[in-house]
Amino acid sequence: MATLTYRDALNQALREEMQRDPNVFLMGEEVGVYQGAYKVSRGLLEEFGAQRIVDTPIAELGFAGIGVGAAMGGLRPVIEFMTWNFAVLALDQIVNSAAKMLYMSGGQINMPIVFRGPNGAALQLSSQHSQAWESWLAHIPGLKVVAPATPADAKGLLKSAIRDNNPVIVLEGEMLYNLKGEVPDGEHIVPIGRADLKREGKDVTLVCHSKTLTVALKAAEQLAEQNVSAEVLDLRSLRPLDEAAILESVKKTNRAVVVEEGWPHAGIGAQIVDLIQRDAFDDLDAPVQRITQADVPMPYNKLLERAAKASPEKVVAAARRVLYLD
Amino acid sequence: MATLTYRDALNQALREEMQRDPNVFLMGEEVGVYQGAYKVSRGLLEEFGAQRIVDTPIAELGFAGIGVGAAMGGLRPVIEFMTWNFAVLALDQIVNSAAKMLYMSGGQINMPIVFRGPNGAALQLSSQHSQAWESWLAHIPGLKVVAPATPADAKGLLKSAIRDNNPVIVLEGEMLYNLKGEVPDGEHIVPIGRADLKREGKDVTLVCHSKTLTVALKAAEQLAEQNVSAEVLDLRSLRPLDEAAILESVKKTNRAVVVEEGWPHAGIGAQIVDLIQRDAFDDLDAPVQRITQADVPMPYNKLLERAAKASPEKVVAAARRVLYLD
Amino acid sequence: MTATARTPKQNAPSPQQTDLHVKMLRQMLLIRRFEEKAAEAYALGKIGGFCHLYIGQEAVAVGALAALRDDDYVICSYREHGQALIKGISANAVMAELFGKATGCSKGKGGSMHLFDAKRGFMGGHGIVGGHIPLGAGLAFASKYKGTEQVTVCFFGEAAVNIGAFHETLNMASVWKLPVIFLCENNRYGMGTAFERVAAVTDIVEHACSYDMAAELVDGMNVLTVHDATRRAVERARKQSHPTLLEVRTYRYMGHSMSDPLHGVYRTKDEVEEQKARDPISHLAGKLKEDGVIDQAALDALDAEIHAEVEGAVKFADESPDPEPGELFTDVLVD
Amino acid sequence: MTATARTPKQNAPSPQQTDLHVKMLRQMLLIRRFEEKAAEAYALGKIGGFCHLYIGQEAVAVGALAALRDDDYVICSYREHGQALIKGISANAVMAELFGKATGCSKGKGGSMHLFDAKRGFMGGHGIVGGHIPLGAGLAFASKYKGTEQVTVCFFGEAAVNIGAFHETLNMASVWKLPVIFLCENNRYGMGTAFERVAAVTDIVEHACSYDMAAELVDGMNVLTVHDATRRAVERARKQSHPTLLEVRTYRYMGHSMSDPLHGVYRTKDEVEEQKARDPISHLAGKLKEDGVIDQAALDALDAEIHAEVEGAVKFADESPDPEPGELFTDVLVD
Ligand SMILES: Cc1ncc(C[n+]2csc(CCOP(=O)(O)OP(=O)(O)O)c2C)c(N)n1
Ligand SMILES: Cc1ncc(C[n+]2csc(CCOP(=O)(O)OP(=O)(O)O)c2C)c(N)n1
Ligand SMILES: [Mg+2]
Ligand SMILES: [Mg+2]
Repeated sequence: MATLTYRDALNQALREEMQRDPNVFLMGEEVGVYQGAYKVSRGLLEEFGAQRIVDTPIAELGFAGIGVGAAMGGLRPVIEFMTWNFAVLALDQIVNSAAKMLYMSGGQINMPIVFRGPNGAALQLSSQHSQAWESWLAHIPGLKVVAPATPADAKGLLKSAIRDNNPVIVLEGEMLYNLKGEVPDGEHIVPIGRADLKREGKDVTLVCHSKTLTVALKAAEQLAEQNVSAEVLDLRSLRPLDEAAILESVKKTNRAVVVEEGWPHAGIGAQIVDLIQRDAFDDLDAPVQRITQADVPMPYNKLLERAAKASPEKVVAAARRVLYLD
Repeated sequence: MATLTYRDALNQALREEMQRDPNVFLMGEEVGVYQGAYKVSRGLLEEFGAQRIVDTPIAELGFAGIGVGAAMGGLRPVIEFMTWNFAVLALDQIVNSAAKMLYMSGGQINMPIVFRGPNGAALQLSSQHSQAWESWLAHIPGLKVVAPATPADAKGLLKSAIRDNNPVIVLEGEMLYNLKGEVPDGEHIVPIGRADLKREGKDVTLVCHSKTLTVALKAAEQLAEQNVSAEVLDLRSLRPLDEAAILESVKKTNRAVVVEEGWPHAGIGAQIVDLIQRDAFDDLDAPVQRITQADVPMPYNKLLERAAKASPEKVVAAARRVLYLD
Repeated sequence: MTATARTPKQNAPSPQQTDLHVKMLRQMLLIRRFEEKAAEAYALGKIGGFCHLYIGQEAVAVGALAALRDDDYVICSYREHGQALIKGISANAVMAELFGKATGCSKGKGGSMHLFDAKRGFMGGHGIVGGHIPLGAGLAFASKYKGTEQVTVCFFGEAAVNIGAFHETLNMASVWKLPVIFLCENNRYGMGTAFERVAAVTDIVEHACSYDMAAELVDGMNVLTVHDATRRAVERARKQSHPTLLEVRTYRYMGHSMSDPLHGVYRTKDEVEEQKARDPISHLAGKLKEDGVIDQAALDALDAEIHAEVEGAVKFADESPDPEPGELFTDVLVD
Repeated sequence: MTATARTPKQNAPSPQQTDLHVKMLRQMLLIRRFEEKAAEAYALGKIGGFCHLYIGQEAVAVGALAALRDDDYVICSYREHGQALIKGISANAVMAELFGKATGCSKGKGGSMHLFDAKRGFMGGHGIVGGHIPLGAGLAFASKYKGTEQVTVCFFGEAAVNIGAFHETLNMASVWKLPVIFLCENNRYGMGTAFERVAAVTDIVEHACSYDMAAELVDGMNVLTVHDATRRAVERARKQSHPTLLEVRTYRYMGHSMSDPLHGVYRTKDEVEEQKARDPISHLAGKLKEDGVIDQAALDALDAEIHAEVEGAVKFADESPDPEPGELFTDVLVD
């Protein structure tokens, strides 16, 4: 077990899977010569050569589609979007080609492809560069969607994604790349579709994923100081959702706050609320609350940006509300 | 008051608004010479000429962006997507340009643009041509999203959309174009953001929009035969949502079923459930149920397709469930 | 770079060539008769949704596919019945797919626009204009990566040239030297829009210059010309791993899809009739008769045989079962 | 169609021309000094996010904008500080925007990548590569529709030529004869990628052929050349409503954005130094000195004046207030 950054954990997963399977290749903008816009692919061009580490032009729709075609031809492409903000140009290929190929071919064509890259707001990148796409992507049948929050989960989920025979969306946190944590060496696999209890508690469940794990953990600490015992459930996968884990926790705590990075309206958090109220209705002692990004395009100004984002303070306030403490 | 099809009601709205304001123009594939793929623009080329009824190449991203630019230049574009399935290629322009321009310019640049066209499944068009995009579009701050279910609402909402100084998404129902109904002549405006009670009831609220209004109304009839009085609330606008109308109805009936055309996971229906459980928690006598499209790409086969869609039978079953009748 | 129409050399055909010509005649007839039956079945409500017929364009699929190896890839737009039949999917399996039956080549889930037979290298019909162009380049990327010397032919209509995916893909295919043939079937119309109304330059081969790509302008009403040009492009792809852009000039006799009018307001009936005078099937049949390869009786017999085949396909499709209800939920993900 | 580099005729400059040249020198210096200050402020953490400097490319914005009327439109990518300053936004308002202040030209909500001044026809900085190219055509569409004879200049980098939006837009601009100038600043790199590594054809003017569009290849290190070429294009747009593609060869001295290395692994330090020897400001200053229009003292005075202006801008930005907290929720929709 080594201490690695989230970035290096992803790098390790890529390297190990490329060593294991010659059909795995990485394609995207700046992944080769430049070593990756966020250096996730550092060293890979040198190790695997230009056939397997493919620098592309700025043509998200085109290279996403070339990836899908390569998967149809038997390869296992890993397509890096410099950020998911730019992947909006490639959604046709993700939704209409990757997600539907198996179904519309009557089960003939597998789609072992990974689309990955940083998702969500970093710092002061303003409205066009600060979007969290999980709610859109998780909406689509035929995809799997994961959003690791820790270096270990980043490695384990990316390895699972690459080995999966279905299209898997890997949402990385741009703000998480420098996060350090223990990462098991070698064969460390985190199964897709399994949530992880990152902190146990009994009074309220904080449901989170990706960057909001840190927010939830900080909130849980603050709540502990206020004698509230918060359980922190890291979803890790957004499609499929680990419904059992969510329900189990809520049935124990009887209260929940869902924290997500994206916008509120028809966000993934709403789906979690829908699940809880439907399948744990009689266990709920208070309406589920949500903390999301403010329902506005992301502003540039630092203070406004901070105010727009989910924060421990907002989560604490929501937790106190579901506990009727205020 | 005349009886018009939904198609002709839209046509009338377009014609009247183009007569009223010379800055309104219509752009899209086949809108001119061909008179519209679904004939919504029939006769408009003859009346307004090729400068104002603009046939485009197949270039959704490009002409959506040209529309946005034209709005920046002071015009009021109406951009027709032959269907919303193809608009997935234009989402960058809708989300990054149209929805954010006002915000990122610090309030300088208004965006009086309408994006419209048929949304959702018709009959046996298979997976790439049968998508309902309301959940994605309603997710985006900076947009308004409407989805009329009747000819009168189609006319009134399209007129409102064209006069609005914000980008408005008009989701038309491909299966609704031939639907007939009474439509007020001339100045008939339906305000954006206002739901409409299409049937009063007291036992359960059926929340619906666009094509699912018909489904909900049929379900309400069947329920009436079973001595259940269902209220049918047609949302009409999905962003902003008429939260007050939803809550008012649920506070009366204490039970709700949300019916939507799209996929379940992070669908717009989940947002409605979130609202209801949060703001009408103590009024709810049963968890809210949802009826959506099956969580699969749309199959071609007629029977499978039928099974995938929301139906009155499914709504009736859900209503009975929230009433604990089964 | 070459961008000129070429005609094959007029030598006396060898016996192998003659066999090939007869085979191509049979294939074009099969498509024609199949599509006619499909139109009938559509009118009877046995086929639903969109159904885009290939009548008039038969020489393109037939000529091009005759230049391929069995393991080469073909990928198409939604107007792909012809290519599917020639790539080796049985008329039964194609018709059954149009009928939405479990015995269809996509198990009834895809329909007319999404015919697939991965084992035969038929990588689908696709419904978003231009959306399958990168997929074609991706198939070629995979072949090159694995060193299989397979060639991919990607068919699309001229209207797809106006969409971004075409340009992004041609650039990458050229930079990476992918063994792919971009075969543009220029039938002059995208739905009801004449190409010259929406394209600044109407010679599609011109676009090859911007991507430093080999290109050829081809008469698509002559199956032999199509075959020759495709053979040159296949050689370029297989031997040198170089992409080619083929612009094949053809014509669609029917409406854009079954729900559209035959000529409508965007073209005249006369224009359609004029084009029919250049019919690729009559043209080849005439040549073969002239050359004494077949006579009218043989032609009639061939036609009768094909008629029987497509009638059989309709019967097969008709009698085949719908997919099981549970099929709604399968094939969303594999395990 | 023309696709050749032209040099302006070498006549003795008129007094008006001389005034213009001095003005252009001043403008280039303003950009240079402004960007240097911005780099300092970035290092101090006063500017956040991405910040793409224009140093080295000043001749392009200055030469091009000198050919415009005040009511013409300019629209840019995220590398737009230079154009914003020359289109008439004060250094104060631009710097304040970089600082995220309420007094910024986008009220602190846009930042470096989204400078706007609609009243002055500066229609933004945009962050998605290629995304603003259709917007530029749309502005021109509006001007033509209303008959205002405004011209739109749309600036973008060479890497944007590989993306679909560029092609879709050029085609429509040509078909509809829109009064727009597509001005490609070819600085040879998109982030860390040399253009020739990702483009099959590296002469961007070549693309004009596919769209039957006028085009010109321009030396972007010479402000006079840029000005001349743009004047020709503006005339074509204003008088004939014809679009033009200008490929302006230039060079960026700094890293792609403030967070990127100065040259990195993708180009050598030597290459950067070589290019600096062609500096557009030194070039024009040298010429004006040679022609006796200005002397070193005047130049020093000018520079000092500009220094004071940008120092003032930093002070203004520093002392300006942040937006009110409530601003988070305004400007999402208008009433
Ligand atoms: C992106 C997209 N836009 C619009 C459509 C609707 N549409 C289907 S086919 C077609 C015309 C295509 O013409 P062309 O590419 O010339 O092919 P042809 O039908 O002539 O074979 C259109 C507009 C679509 N399927 N995809
Ligand atoms: C669609 C899209 N993909 C990727 C990016 C990330 N990105 C920002 S600038 C840039 C390079 C652009 O280079 P070029 O167009 O030559 O302009 P320059 O920066 O040289 O001015 C990239 C890849 C983006 N903003 N948009
Ligand atoms: Mg065509
Ligand atoms: Mg560049």
